Order: sequence, then C-alpha cells, then structure tokens
Amino acid sequence: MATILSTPKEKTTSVISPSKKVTLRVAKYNPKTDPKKKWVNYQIPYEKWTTVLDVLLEAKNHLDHSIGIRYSCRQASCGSCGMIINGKPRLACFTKITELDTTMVTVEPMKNFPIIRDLVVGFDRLFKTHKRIKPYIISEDSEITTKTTELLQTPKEVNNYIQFANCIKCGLCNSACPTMATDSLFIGPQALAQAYRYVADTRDKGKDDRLKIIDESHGIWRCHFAGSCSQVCPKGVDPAMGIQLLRGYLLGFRS
Amino acid sequence: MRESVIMKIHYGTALAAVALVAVHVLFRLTQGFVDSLTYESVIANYRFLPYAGMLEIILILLSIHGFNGLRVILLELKQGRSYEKAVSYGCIAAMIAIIAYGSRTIFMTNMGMV
Amino acid sequence: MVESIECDLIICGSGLAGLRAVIEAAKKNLKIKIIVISKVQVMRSHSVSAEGGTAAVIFEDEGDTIESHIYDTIKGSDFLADQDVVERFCREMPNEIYQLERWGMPWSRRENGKIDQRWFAGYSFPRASYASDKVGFFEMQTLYDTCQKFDNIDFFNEWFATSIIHNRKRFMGITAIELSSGTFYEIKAKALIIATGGAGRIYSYSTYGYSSTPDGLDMAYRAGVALKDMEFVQFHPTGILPSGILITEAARGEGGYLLNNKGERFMKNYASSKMELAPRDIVCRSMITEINEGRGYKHETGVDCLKLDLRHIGDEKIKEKLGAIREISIKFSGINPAQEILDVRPVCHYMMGGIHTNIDGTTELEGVWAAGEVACNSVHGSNRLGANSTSECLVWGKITGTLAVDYIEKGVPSEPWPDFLVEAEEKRIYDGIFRGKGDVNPYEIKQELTDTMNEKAYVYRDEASLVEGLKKIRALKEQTWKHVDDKAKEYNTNFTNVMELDSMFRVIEIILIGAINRKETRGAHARTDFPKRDDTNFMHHTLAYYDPKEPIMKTCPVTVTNYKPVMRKY
Amino acid sequence: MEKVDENKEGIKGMVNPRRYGIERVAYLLMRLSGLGLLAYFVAHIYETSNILRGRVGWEEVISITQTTEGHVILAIVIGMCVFHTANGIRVMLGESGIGVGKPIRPDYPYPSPSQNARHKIAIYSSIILAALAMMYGLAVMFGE
Ligand SMILES: Cc1cc2nc3c(=O)[nH]c(=O)nc-3n(C[C@H](O)[C@H](O)[C@H](O)COP(=O)(O)OP(=O)(O)OC[C@H]3O[C@@H](n4cnc5c(N)ncnc54)[C@H](O)[C@@H]3O)c2cc1C
Ligand code: HEM
Ligand code: SF4
Ligand code: F3S
Ligand code: FES
Repeated sequence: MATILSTPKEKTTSVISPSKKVTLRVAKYNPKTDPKKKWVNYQIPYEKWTTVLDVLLEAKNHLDHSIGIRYSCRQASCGSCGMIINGKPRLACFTKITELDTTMVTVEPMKNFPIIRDLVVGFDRLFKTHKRIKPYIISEDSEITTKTTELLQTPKEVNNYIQFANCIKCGLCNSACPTMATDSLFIGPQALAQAYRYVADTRDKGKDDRLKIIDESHGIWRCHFAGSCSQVCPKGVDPAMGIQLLRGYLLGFRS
Repeated sequence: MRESVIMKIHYGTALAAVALVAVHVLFRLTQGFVDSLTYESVIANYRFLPYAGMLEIILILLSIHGFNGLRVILLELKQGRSYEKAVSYGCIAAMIAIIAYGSRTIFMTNMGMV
Repeated sequence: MVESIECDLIICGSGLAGLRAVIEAAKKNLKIKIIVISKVQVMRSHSVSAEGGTAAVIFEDEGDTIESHIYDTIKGSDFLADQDVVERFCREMPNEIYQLERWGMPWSRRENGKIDQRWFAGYSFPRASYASDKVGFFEMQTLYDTCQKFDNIDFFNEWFATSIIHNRKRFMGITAIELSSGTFYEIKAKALIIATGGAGRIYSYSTYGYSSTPDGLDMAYRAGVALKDMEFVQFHPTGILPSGILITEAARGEGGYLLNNKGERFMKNYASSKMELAPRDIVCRSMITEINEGRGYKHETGVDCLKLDLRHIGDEKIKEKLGAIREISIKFSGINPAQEILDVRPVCHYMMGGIHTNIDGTTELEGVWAAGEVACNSVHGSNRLGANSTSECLVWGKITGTLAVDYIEKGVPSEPWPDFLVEAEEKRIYDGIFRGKGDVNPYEIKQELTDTMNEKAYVYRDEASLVEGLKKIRALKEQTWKHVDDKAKEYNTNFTNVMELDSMFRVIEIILIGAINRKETRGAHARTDFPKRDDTNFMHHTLAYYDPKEPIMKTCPVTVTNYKPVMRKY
Repeated sequence: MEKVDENKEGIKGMVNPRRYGIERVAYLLMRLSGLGLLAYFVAHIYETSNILRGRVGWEEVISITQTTEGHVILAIVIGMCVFHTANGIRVMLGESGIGVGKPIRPDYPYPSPSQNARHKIAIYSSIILAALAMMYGLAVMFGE
C-alpha cells in the first residue's frame, strides 16, 4: 500500500521550484524490524539533467531522512548505487529522469542480493566470488626491485582486456542474470568477467589456475549465454563476451 | 568428473544427434508419414541392422544429453549437498533406465523376438 | 553496549593511500593482523574518480629530470612546500609507476609498448602517466585486486570510524560503527594509518563524491593532533555545469582551450607561456577575473561560467584519451565534446592542508601515521600540481605502511585500555547526536553551510567576506540541527550524515580562521585585500590544535633546501 | 551461520523474458524446448516399446497418437526440436567463443559486442524455422 509523504517534523526553509514533478516510489524494508516491504511515494521536482540519485537524495534530505541508500561518487565510477529502477537493474546516478520517459519512478533494491535495508543490499557474496577467481597478476616478477622498469605491452594488447577492466563491481549483471536468480552458488558474471580480464593480460601467467577454479559444478558452465548481464552493464564490460571467450579455452577452441 | 568434461559430452552428444536425428526423421518423411508408422514398416525398419544400430546410438546420445540437461536445470534451481547428490545420481539412474528400456525394444525387435 | 575487536594495525580509509599502505604492510609481515576500515565499501572510495594522471619522471632518456619535477612542484606550491619532502617524493615516484604496472595497472601505452605520459598543468615536461582518463579508477582497481592476494587483511566495508583512543602518549585503538548492523565497536590496535582522504564536500559546488567529508580530519583533530595549512583549498578550473563533476586537466593537457565570451583564449593575458596549462591557482584566478570583468557566460541555471573547447582534438582522440569525460559530458550535460563547447567553472577540488605530519607521514601522536590527501606533509605547499596527488598517495602509502609494521615489530607495550574514553565517545555520538533534540533539518543546515563556503571562501577572498562567513557558520552551528530522525540501527546514514555535518563545522572554522590570519596571496589562497605574496611575514605553515571552544592557532617553519623563493611567473 | 535471505528472484525472474532482449527469450525457449523434448523422448521410447506387444498393441498406441490432439502435440514437438537444434548450434558456437565479437575499447554508450546482430538474426531465424517446420508438419499430418 502506498503511503503518501512522511514528512519529518521540522521547519522547512527550502523552496521547491515549481517545475515538473516526478512521483518517486521507493520500496522500504528493514528485514530486522519490518514484517514486510512497503511502498512509499514522494513527489519531487526535476529538471532535464536530474538523475534518479538526485531525486532520491532530495527525498532523503527533505521528506524522509530514513531512506536507506548507498551512494558516493555520483558519476558512475564507484559502483555504489545499483538498484532496480522501473523494473531494470541500473545505476541511480547514471539514469536521468528524462530518459525513463515517465513521471513514475519505481525503485527497489537489486535482486539476487540480500537486503540490508531499503535500497541497500549486501555484497559479501560478490566480494567473495571476486576474490575466489584470483583477480590479480599471477607471475614471479610482480614485485619490483630497485632497477626494474615496465613490462612492455602494446596499445593493442591493452585493448584485449581493457574493456573488462572497466568493471566497477556494481553488481547489476549479477542482479540481471537468470542463473543468479536461483543458483546461490554460481560464481556470477561479474567474477567470471574478471577472470577473463586477468587471463587476457599478457603479464599474467595464472590462466590454468583460474580455469581450474571456474571449471566446477557452479562455475562457468552455469552461464547459458542469456546476455542479460551485458545488457545491463553500465560500463560496457560485456561479461557475456568474456565468459564465452573464457569457455573457449576450456573447450579447446582457444589457447 | 570435471564439469568441463561433462559439458563437452553434452555438446558432443548434441552435435552427433543433429545428424542422426535428421536421418531418423527423414526416414519417416521419405516413406510417407502415415505409411511409415504401419506395423510392417516399423518392424522392417527395426530388422534392418544399420538402422537399428543408429536408433540405439540416438537413444544413448539423447538420453545422456537430455538427462544431463535436466541435471543442469535442477542443479541451478536449488542448492545443497544432499540435494545435488540426489539430482546427479537420480539423473544417471534415469538415464540408464531409459537406455535399458529402449534397448530392450530395439534388441528384441531386431532379433525377431516379436 | 560496546563490542570489542583486536588487531595489530588499523588502516582507516581505503582510497589509494590506504590500499597502498595495506599492501606494503601485509607484504612486509604476513603474521600481523590488519584491518582496513572504510565508511564506504573498500573499492568505492573517492579515489576512483581521479581522472587525469599520475606524475613521475620515467623518461630521463628523453630529457626529463627528477630535478625538474622537484622544481616544478616547489614553484607550483608557491614556495610553501617543504623542499626535503618534495625531493623525496619525486625520487620515490618512478618506482611506484612500475610497481603498479607489475600489479596489473592498465597504463596507456605508446606504440612500442612503453608507458605513455601526457602534459599536465604547471610542469615543464609531459610527465603524467595515465590510463585513458580513469587513472584513479584503474589504480584503485589494481590495488584492491592486489590486496586479494593476502589473507592477513580484513576489509571492514562500511564501518564509520568516530574517534581515536589514546592515552595522551600513545595510540591504543579507535571506535567505530558497523553501518549494516548499527553496532558500536571499540577496535584495539597497536598502530593506525589515517588515510581518510579529502573533505571537498564542505563546498556545495565540488568535484568530490558525497563521501568526501572531514570526519577523518576531525577525528585526528579531536585526538589532539594538529591540522596544518587548512586555508589552502584548491579549486579546479574546469568543473562541468550543472553537476560540478570534474572535466580533467588532461583535457587541456591534450590541447583543450579555455574561452571567454569574446571567443578569446584569455589565458594569454595571464600566463602567456603556459596558457591553459598554467597551475590551477593561476587559471582559476584568471577565470574569476574574466567573469568579474564581464567576459563570462551565464549557464541556464543562472551561474556564471566560461567555455572549454575540445572540438579540435577530434572525436577519435577524445574517445581514446578522454573517454570518461566524453561519457560525463554527454550523459550529465547533454553535450558531445567533439561537437560542442562545454560550460565550466572553478570548483572545489583538493585540500592542500591536512593532518600535520613530518616527512615520514608520522603524526604527533605515537603510533599514528597519516597518508594521502588527509595528510599534510607539505609536499604541495599552497597549491598542488595536477597528477601529484595520486602520486603522493602511493608514495606515502608505501612509506607509512612500512613504518607502521616496523613499529609493531619492535613491540608496543600494552597498557590499560581507557574505557572512560570509549564511554565519553559513546556519549558524544549517541546522547549528543543520535538522541539529540531539535527541529531544524540538518540537511538544510548543511546546504547553507556549504553554500556559505562557496560564497565566502571561493577563489578570491577578503577579510570582510571571510569574517562574515565565520560569523554565519557560527550562527548556523547554534541552531538545533543535532538530531537524527531515523531511529533504526541498521544502515542509518541519517546518523552518519549528521556526524559528518558535525565534523564540518569544526574543520570549516579552522579553514576560515586560517584564511583570515594569512594576510597575503599565496597559491590557492588569493586575498584581494593583500594581493602580493609576503615572504617576510607568512613564509610559514599554519597549525591548528583542538580546543573545545575555538582552535588554537600556531605556526611552524617551511623547510627550504636549495630553492630560494622567487616571483612566480608562467 | 545465520541463513540470510538472498532476495533471489527465483524462477519468476528466470522466466520473465520481457525486461531484457531477445537473447533472454531464446534462453527461456531453449530451456522449455529442452525439457519438452526430454518429456517427448521418454514418451517416445515408451510408445515404441509397444511394438513388443505385437500388431494389436502397436496399432492401439498409434491410434492414440493419430488424433487431432496427437497431431498438435507432435507439431509442437517438431517446432521444439527445430528451435532447440538451430538455437543449440548457435549457443554452442557462442559458448565456444565464436561469433561473440572481439574485445575492444568500449566507447559510450557502450554497445555490447556479444549482443550482436548475428546472434539476434540467428535467434529470429531459429524461431521462424521452427514455426515453418511446425506448419509443414501440420500440413503433412492433417493433409492425409
Ligand atoms: C574528481 C577528482 C579528480 C582527481 N583527479 C586527479 C588526478 O587526475 N591526478 C591526481 O594526482 N589526483 C587527482 N585527484 C586527487 C586525488 O584523487 C585524491 O587526492 C586522492 O585520490 C585521495 O586519495 P586518498 O586515498 O587520500 O583518499 P580517498 O580516496 O578519498 O579515500 C578516503 C577513504 O577514507 C574513508 N573514510 C573517510 N572517513 C572515514 C571515517 N570516518 N570512517 C571510516 N572511513 C572513512 C573513505 O571511506 C575512503 O575509503 C582528483 C580528485 C578528484 C576529487
Ligand atoms: C539434436 C539436436 C540438439 C542439439 C544441437 C542440442 C543442443 C543443446 C545445447 C547446446 C544445449 C545447452 C544449452 C545451454 O548451455 O544453455 C542443450 C540443452 C538441453 N538439451 Fe539439447 N540439443 C539437441 C537435442 C535435444 C533433445 C532431443 C533433447 C531431449 C531429449 C534435448 C534436451 C536438452 C535439455 C533438457 C537441455 C537443458 C536445457 C538447458 O540447459 O537450457 N536436446 N541442447
Ligand atoms: S560487469 Fe558491469 S554490471 Fe557487472 S559489476 Fe561490472 S560494471 Fe557492474
Ligand atoms: S546473464 Fe547470466 S547466463 Fe551468462 S551471459 Fe550473462 S552470465
Ligand atoms: S554513486 Fe557511484 S556509481 Fe552511482
């Protein structure tokens, strides 16, 4: 049920400009204290550059201080603000109201992550799977001595992995993937794409290690190339591609 | 078994099946769909050793492929040690059962036991 | 009720400085137990937003010299930098570039595979290594991922540190709140590295993410450690409108022009030899002068601005070298920089000041080090050169990480734990803030406070506006904003927001008092009423010590080795 | 360890094909057709085993399938088989890393090379092919 505007008991001094307004519909839920999720609506003015994060913070700052939300950089580089906006996983700071093309904005916490509170979800599993695939250069000469310089790498070689290195660990892909929707042990597109990122790096020698880790019953084979991960990724990582390329190694099509 | 080996088998069985199933279906169609299903023509087919052999191979390939497919789906649906064990062994058992049951038909008709 | 945890080393803050420190410490001794505590999830620290480059001399064979990096930095600092610190910094830096490379940093390369470098403002050589224009992001990723090698590092994601516990002589631990559960903890440890980063959110128009607030600075300040040179706040010439998100200096390094409303590259009137690549303090002053003299534009939000023209750089090169700012300007301002001109304006970007440390990053409290933007080891003096900050984080991350482990290995005597301090802290934050009473919206106070900073302590300052600003913030402080409406324990950001606001008041006061006291123009501190640098009276650092009523202001000398202060001209 | 509710979307999320692209629809159809074929396969093995019961037994079973419902079911099976086969070949190629594009420096707005036109065309073709086969099957079965 929608309750309207829970305004804190404070004097308010800010003037809300009389421009267009959007109805922000937030799924509020604190699993420790609330019996179930409830929807709360807020009316917020917006401009053509206003993002969903902006309206959420406007609501938090002026209408309801208790909205639970994670955010930091507001420029789509930290990966904090992933949530389900009008049904799809997106970054709040990277989604403008105007591009949603509606005056009703519904926000929910990301799916396939445990809810901590309201829009804030727990990332423990993502961090663990990320660590599991050994996301670092594996090589004897990864520590420098006084006179070492760089290992050469041509721009072309950099381009072989740079797209995967763009991952901001926002978790949107894991939220969209159909396997993640039921499989609690699946490594997930985020970590698998990172496994490919390091395998594709000319400086790395850990390919066999990583292939072994992902080749298990809840590993890479639980991806069925549904592609949703790539469709929601805000940074062009294209995990679906990374996963299939990685699988190419396991099937013997690449070496 | 490593998952990659299982999945290689999954793909391999699928690929092999593509060709064989095509032959199987074409046989039905070239003979005329309804005619091909008459008792005589079916028996004749079974008695023809190469065809019966092919049927046996299709049976094995698709059982492996199909039940492994089922295993994959069930594995993704729910997790837990004992559940997963049950799924794996269950699928293997079903696979063996269906192969045995189908083979019985093929052998007995081929050997002229009907 | 207080929960208790114990470890050897705490690293508070997980930006570039914090992560560099933790790797060094973890590597040096696999047996010590390290906790990294961060109020955001570790890899989301604000360092991810650094865009343009990291400075180091790596092309000595092509004519660059360490000496030149040293002099550029000192000259850029308007001679307030401690010169021994700068020398050490420039010598250590090349190794850091290579070390990052070995850990997987995707540096942009030349065709022959060597790490490429680009121009940055204030340098006499293209000296900034870069990775497209997402340097900070890739550096953070490289360090975070490298941390995953170690099992003796514990990441405490989303823990808010509130105070330092010590027995006047020596560090003993900290107190912190675990955000997800709302539990209040004491963490006992032998050593602490503070790396809580910058505090640019004290200005409402800022390049910083929302998490860059002065709570880390304030924590040290309340523990009795001095804050140094806080009046020097750097403004970056090119914050995009309306959001204030940064358009990196590399945009000018790659050839971008700044234009006034006559279509002129006005920098020719202020720094004819360096043009747009003059240091930031000079470009910002020039921009504001242009605006004040009526040669600016008005953005549709009503704000004055100037234009940044990147069109001649070309679409392909923009995509390759400035991909992130292309994304930012298309997404947030609806402008494709290859086709249209951007609206920009000076915006709060960096704090030269911070926790007073010596050349090693050691603070005045035994067992506490500070590294990164939060520290002030005086490598930047009164004005930082672009690309020198990520470098600083790396160098002092490494130094403090090593020193803290040495200190722990030597053995730290155990002394009785001062329970009463933890109780006092609990009282301060729970009775004083969480259960506080009032009817003024703290978020509106924060808006007013940060707007005041924008108005009164912007690029140009004078006595009257600074004093007025100070009066205004003291009046704001008296209002009844110290309360938290959200009563839940779990993930209560309302609570942390009010704590952050509380810390802002103390730190802003120091900035304003420091700015009032410094009656000269030096680097980022430009006084219209004292337009000249005054080496006789102000060639010193400002120190501020905690006192419940008002900061106690002191000074300390600048270390000069070989470089005599001269007129600064570009 | 405390069991946390992971807020998994569950089968509903796995099945819901509307929010994402055609690739997600293909994923779903692949699953359903796989399961459908398995069911038919088992039934088919049982069906054919009736031959052991002699002519009478065989014709009894065949007559059950020679009804309108039987024909419709068989047509669906044909459709499933064609789609599953055609799409299966696409999936196998894709999953071997063939035709999923090459890694490149992504430029905003970041198109995903793996979600390329080739695959979309292959999916639509599989669906159309399956539909044609179904129609052909129906024509053959009802035609006689
Ligand atoms: C937009 C932008 C672009 C920049 N570009 C460049 C560039 O191109 N080149 C360059 O050299 N420099 C650049 N800089 C400057 C440079 O990025 C920063 O100075 C540097 O990243 C600071 O790193 P840090 O490790 O000190 O702190 P940060 O990365 O800011 O990290 C601070 C950490 O402290 C934690 N923290 C803070 N308070 C608390 C608390 N109370 N409890 C627990 N944890 C806490 C935070 O969670 C965070 O983890 C840029 C800065 C900005 C804002
Ligand atoms: C003859 C051609 C066939 C080909 C080329 C083929 C191919 C494939 C492929 C590639 C997959 C894996 C899909 C994935 O990883 O997402 C698959 C899955 C599956 N197949 Fe087949 N198959 C064929 C026939 C059959 C038949 C006849 C059956 C029934 C017995 C069947 C049952 C299944 C099942 C149950 C799955 C699992 C579904 C899933 O994981 O999505 N297949 N098939
Ligand atoms: S791959 Fe893309 S969607 Fe997934 S975590 Fe990384 S950036 Fe986010
Ligand atoms: S959405 Fe999931 S199924 Fe594979 S292609 Fe992406 S991981
Ligand atoms: S706030 Fe950082 S990604 Fe949205």
